Amino acid sequence: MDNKIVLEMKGIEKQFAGVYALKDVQFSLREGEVHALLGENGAGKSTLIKVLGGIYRADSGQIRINGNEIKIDGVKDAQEKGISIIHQEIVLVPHISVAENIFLGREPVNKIGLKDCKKMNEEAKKMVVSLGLDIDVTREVFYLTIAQQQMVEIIKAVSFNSKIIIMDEPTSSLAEREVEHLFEIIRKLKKQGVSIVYISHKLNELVAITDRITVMRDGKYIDTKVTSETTVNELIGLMVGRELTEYYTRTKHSIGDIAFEVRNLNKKGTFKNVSFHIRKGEIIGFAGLVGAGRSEIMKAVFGVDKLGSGEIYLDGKLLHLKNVKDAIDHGIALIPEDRKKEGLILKNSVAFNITLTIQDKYKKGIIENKHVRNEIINKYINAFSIKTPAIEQLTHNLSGGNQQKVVLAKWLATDPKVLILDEPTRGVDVGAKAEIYSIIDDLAEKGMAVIVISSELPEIINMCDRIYVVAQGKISGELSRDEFLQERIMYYATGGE
Amino acid sequence: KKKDVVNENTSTEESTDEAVANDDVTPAATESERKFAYCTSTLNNPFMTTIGDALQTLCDENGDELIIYDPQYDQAKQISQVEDAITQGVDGIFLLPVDSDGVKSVLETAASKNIPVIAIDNPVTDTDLVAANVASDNFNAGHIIGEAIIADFPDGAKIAIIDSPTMVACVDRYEGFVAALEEAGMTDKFEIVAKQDAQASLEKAMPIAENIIQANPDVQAFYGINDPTALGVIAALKAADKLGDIKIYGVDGSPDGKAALKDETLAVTAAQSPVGLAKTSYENILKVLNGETIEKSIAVDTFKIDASNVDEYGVDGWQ
Amino acid sequence: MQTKNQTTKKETNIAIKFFTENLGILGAFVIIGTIVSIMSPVFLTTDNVLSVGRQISTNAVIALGMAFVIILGGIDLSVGAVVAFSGTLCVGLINNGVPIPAAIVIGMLFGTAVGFVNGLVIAKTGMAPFIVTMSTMNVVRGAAYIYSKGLPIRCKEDAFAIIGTGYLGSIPLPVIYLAVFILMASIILSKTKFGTYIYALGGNREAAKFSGISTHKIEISVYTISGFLSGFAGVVLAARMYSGQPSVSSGAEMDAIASCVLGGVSMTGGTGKIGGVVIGTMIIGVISNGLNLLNINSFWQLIVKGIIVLIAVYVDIIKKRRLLKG
Amino acid sequence: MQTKNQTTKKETNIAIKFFTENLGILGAFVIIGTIVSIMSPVFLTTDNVLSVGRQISTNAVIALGMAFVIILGGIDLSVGAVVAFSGTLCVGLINNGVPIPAAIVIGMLFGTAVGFVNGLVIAKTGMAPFIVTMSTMNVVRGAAYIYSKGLPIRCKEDAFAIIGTGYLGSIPLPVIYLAVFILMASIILSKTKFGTYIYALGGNREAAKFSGISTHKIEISVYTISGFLSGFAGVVLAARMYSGQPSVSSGAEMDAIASCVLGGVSMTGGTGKIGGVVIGTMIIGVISNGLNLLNINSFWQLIVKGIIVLIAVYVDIIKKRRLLKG
Ligand SMILES: Nc1ncnc2c1ncn2[C@@H]1O[C@H](COP(=O)(O)OP(=O)(O)OP(=O)(O)O)[C@@H](O)[C@H]1O
Ligand SMILES: Nc1ncnc2c1ncn2[C@@H]1O[C@H](COP(=O)(O)OP(=O)(O)OP(=O)(O)O)[C@@H](O)[C@H]1O
Ligand SMILES: [Mg+2]
Ligand SMILES: [Mg+2]
Repeated sequence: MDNKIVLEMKGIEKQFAGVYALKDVQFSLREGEVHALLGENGAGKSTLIKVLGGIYRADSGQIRINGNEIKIDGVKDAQEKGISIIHQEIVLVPHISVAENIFLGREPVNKIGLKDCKKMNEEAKKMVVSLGLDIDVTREVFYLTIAQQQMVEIIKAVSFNSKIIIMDEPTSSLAEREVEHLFEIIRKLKKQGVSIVYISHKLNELVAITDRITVMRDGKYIDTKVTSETTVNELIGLMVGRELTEYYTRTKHSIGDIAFEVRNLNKKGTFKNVSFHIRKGEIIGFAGLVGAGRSEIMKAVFGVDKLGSGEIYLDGKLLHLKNVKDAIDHGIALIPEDRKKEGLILKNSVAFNITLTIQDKYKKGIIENKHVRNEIINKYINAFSIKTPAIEQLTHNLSGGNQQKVVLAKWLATDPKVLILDEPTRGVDVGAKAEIYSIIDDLAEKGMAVIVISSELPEIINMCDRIYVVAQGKISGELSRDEFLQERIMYYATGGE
Repeated sequence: KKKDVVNENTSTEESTDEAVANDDVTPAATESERKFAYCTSTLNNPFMTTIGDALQTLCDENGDELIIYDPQYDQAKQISQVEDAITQGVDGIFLLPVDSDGVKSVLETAASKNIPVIAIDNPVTDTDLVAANVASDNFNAGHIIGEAIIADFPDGAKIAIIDSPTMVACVDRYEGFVAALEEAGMTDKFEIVAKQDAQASLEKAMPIAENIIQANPDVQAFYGINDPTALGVIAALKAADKLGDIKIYGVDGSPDGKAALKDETLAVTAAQSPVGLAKTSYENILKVLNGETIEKSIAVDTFKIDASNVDEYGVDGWQ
Repeated sequence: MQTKNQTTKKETNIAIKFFTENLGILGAFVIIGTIVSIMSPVFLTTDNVLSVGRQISTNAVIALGMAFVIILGGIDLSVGAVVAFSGTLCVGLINNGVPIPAAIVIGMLFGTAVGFVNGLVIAKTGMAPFIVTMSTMNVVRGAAYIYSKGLPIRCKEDAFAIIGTGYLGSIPLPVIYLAVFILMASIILSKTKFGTYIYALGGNREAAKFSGISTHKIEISVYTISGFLSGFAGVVLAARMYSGQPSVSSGAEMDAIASCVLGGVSMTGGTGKIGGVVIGTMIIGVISNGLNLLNINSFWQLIVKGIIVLIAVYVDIIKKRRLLKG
Repeated sequence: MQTKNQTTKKETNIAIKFFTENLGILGAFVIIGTIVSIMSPVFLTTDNVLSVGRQISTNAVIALGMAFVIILGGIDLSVGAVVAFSGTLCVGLINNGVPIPAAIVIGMLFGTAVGFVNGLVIAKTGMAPFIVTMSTMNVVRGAAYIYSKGLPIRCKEDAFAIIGTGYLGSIPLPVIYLAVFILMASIILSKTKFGTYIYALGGNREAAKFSGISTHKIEISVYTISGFLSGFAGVVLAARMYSGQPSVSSGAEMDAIASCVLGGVSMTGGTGKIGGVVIGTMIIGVISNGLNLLNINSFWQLIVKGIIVLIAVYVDIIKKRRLLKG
């Protein structure tokens, strides 16, 4: 099955402010192949595909398409050469319709030169339907959920009929069902001879869909493996540079009194009669389909959104939380699901973001204890191995996964009693994931109550003591550790009683 | 030679040159070069610009240097500019204050450095700090219009006034007008149907006039507080095709105003003489520099121009 | 039969869309109009309505250009200065014997050129539009003063005035121009690729770039349009004033921006519709007209205007929020 | 010994940081200063330097407040109107027999109150700061005219003038105030929680909310600060003018914004330093002063100023880009 090589990259180098993001990288792609790029956060995957997509210009190196050496001169040029990209971060225009986003830059026009909206809507609709999705193509993108927006990105990339499609973590905000959907699309594309570069930190996905896997580390090419001839452990070894023995860390430890309890929480149109509790040292999971309302519940608990009605108890005492600050002062922390929108101030540095919630710890009036500040920052940079050239680097310039780690650091730094994590490992590499799990376990050991919302069932199943399943704004089931079974969770998640 | 070029450039200001040419008190041009500053209030107004041009011509003829500063009607900016002029070491300052009171601090600075200041057009309150106040008789200008309107409408009329209550000279013109009506005992006969502020600008006067004739279709006369205002009224009435029925009055005697007198769209303008103001100020500052004493308060007359005598003054420049 | 029915339906749809999109601001407009017409009986006479139309025409034309610029995510502070210079230039040329049509074209071209330069500098250097257009505002205003020696230039040719003061039937010409521009602007924004790219650039510059849109071209075009419209407004205004006034329209940029914001254009770019902008301009025009008709002191006018604008925008926000929820 | 060394080192660090942060704009400033001082020998005399200091003090104080607002992601167009009203009010009160210190405090409090209202309305309604402060600008300006019946109010008490015209040693008092405010502003922005929160809010409002920052409080405080500083500037300016001028400082908002942008404050919020803003104000002040000293015609001044500002910002952008690369 050695199809001809459609794309070949050799000796690619790229520097940012004198730091190598890519150094002597090679990569090749065959016709009809799904070829994964794998590597730790900040390994240079996104940078490599941005070079391919005409967003960055490589400092040196060769790119061949169908054997001919070419230069990629800008985004349009890349498109014309048959390359289209789904970026790691969603890049859509908020206030124009789905159809207009899909056709942005190549709108069909009618006889008198005006945009042919009718044709555009019809074709967009056709695409949506043919991919088995349900999205109103005339709706402004602004009003779609993240998952829907991600699907729009996928439709858009596919619609170019490119010979090469690059997908940079397309599944990081998709639920399992939608992932399955994406895989169907990929298989169809493969049959049509389309080649796909696939980036993901979810190794099970790579095993399921890819033909070959190229591993990168620290901006360098490491090795390329045929998927069917390698193992997950080998891949992790190549990626991290060492064996990863423990993936999920769960130590047995004692569980204490009820630390946090929520009773009869209501918010019109979003969730209803939500009650749950968590004990000291316990890790509980919230499972459910995308849009089930888990994030909404936690945002209400945390005071970001207004509560309809309901009671919140901390250590048995009724809380009257006025706002987020109140929640933080009581020792509650919420790590939000959307790092770009809700988590980070991208214009500011790593240090700024990590210390934003803990100003009181090192500042008294205008007196600042720089020593304490830097200690905290360095502690978390080391704990999560955040890859950044300096603590004053802008978070905007960090790789996606490292941005996520900064968000984690920012909230752990508040030393919470109750820690709520909403999709904490989105976009985080396996090595770092393992570190995060071990940190969570450690915190629970010390008596912290941890709530994990995750759409990755293995994560919840392996880490949690108890699971609540949410469906359509209601808690539809509660499972204890010996009842954990993927099927059972899905049963509740789809609303079965 | 250079002088000729300047004169050509300012050919629209012919009467300026004439006024200066007729002048026989001009000191010898050989005198050592003096430096003066004209600190005006704004150059958006042709009146102020004409004073500047006239001063420029006078200085050129005498081999003096003139610096012109425009603070765009901002008192704070004017203070800065006068300070800068003083820093430069000018020999005298022609000051058209944005506000009569607001310039006190720089007048003090100038006095402490013995730099004579002549206030033009808008008299300063602190007369002891300036060499002289040289100003048009604005009250009289308003009075002239009052008399003219009484003559045109002996039985009274509905009139609209477009004024500029934030400018002292304009307030005087309004008060002179009212005084004329009062003196003639005609206050009751003239109904002021509208009184609006157009900040002495043509552009702003135009829509205001349009709106006034909508609200008061029976208005018989407009009093524009200066010629640009009156010209704005004319433009509005022309567009509404009501020009024939309504009489319009202005103050200034600007070239455009006089042109409007000639084609009889403007009834009367109470003329002031920026050239006269400039000439008087210039003569007096030279006297001060020569150590002579001068009057503290010098009024330059205002007078009536209408279709009958407009040709005496010509429409190409100011008087 | 069927086709006719369809067209009617389509038209109704557009009308409904227009209403729902501009619900709040339209409500505010109707309330203001009602209050003024109760207090002043002349307000709703044909004469006055046409006169208001003529009064707002300059500002509205400028506001259309400003809407393009703000939707793009920029701002254009040079519009007032361009109005002044292009009008002054046009009259100056006419007085120097240039044929009227040529002078008009040159006046407008000048505005267009300023817009082009704005766009070019902003696109190529990446400088903030605020600072670039503030600079050109100063430069162009200074140039207008220098060209006219600081004095207004009275137009010697009466024929020129027609383009500002003439009528087509009973409708003032400036109102006709305005109608044409409104139509063109809304078609461009909602029906052409170019329009979509403007929203794209204002909404998410990166997305626009990644879609292969040449952001520079769009940016330059949009500022050029704004310059052209200001130039046009300047020439027509000069004709209305029978003269070129170098000091005219200072501060016009603020009114134009206010019209846009009132009309629902977000200052951060990416959203806004021409319909809203037109209503925004009308509100500001009607407030001025109404307060004049009611003979309200100009000092109080400032206060009333400030408060009404505030309330109008607030009403709009509230309505939109409700709409989003309901 | 060691501690002393350390302090020196620390100071050097701060100086170096200041230099590298403001490299471009500082370069522009030095170039402009050098050119002017070569062309005009009086430029660098102590007298002139102090006089420039006094001239820019009003604008600089306003610009400090504006910097806070812009870093927050907002804008404050009402500053010029507040300057006018608070000064007029203060003088009016003094003339009505209110003791001078009380009148001064009331004048400043008035500005503070306007700022508070701006902040309150913006925070609670979510309306665009541009439109809110444009409205208060109109309202406050109108109120100033009404209070003073449109005309300037001359101060009857000569003692009042001291706060604007007095000296401490040989340094004009307004320069002293300015120095104090600069110090306070930069400490607040760079050293306090409050300052950090302003950057956070300007950078990403949503993320700031998620971080437990009470966005409303910060917003209201920042606009209040801007109002207070404008009120202060207004009172001092009135003292310099021996009178309250209701029409003063119209357009001051533009100068303040220009100073901020020149000084590297991004109009989209979240970035900027006080040091830059101060240099920005100084550049604008020195340009005006320099052009006046060089006898450049005011029409040409507009052009030259426009172009210099453009070049200064451009130089800054280029230098920053280089710095990022090298
Ligand atoms: N614009 C930029 N400026 C400076 N550094 C950058 C920039 N973009 C990327 N980098 C750096 O380049 C390196 C590679 O980043 P890249 O985004 O390619 O990583 P990645 O492999 O995609 O990681 P992730 O899995 O977290 O998405 C990182 O160290 C990152 O900090
Ligand atoms: N940006 C948005 N605009 C409109 N509706 C939204 C948006 N985000 C979420 N919703 C809606 O709010 C509801 C709850 O969404 P929420 O994000 O809380 O779900 P979730 O269970 O947390 O799912 P996820 O797995 O994505 O975190 C859903 O009905 C969803 O469609
Ligand atoms: Mg990446
Ligand atoms: Mg969620």
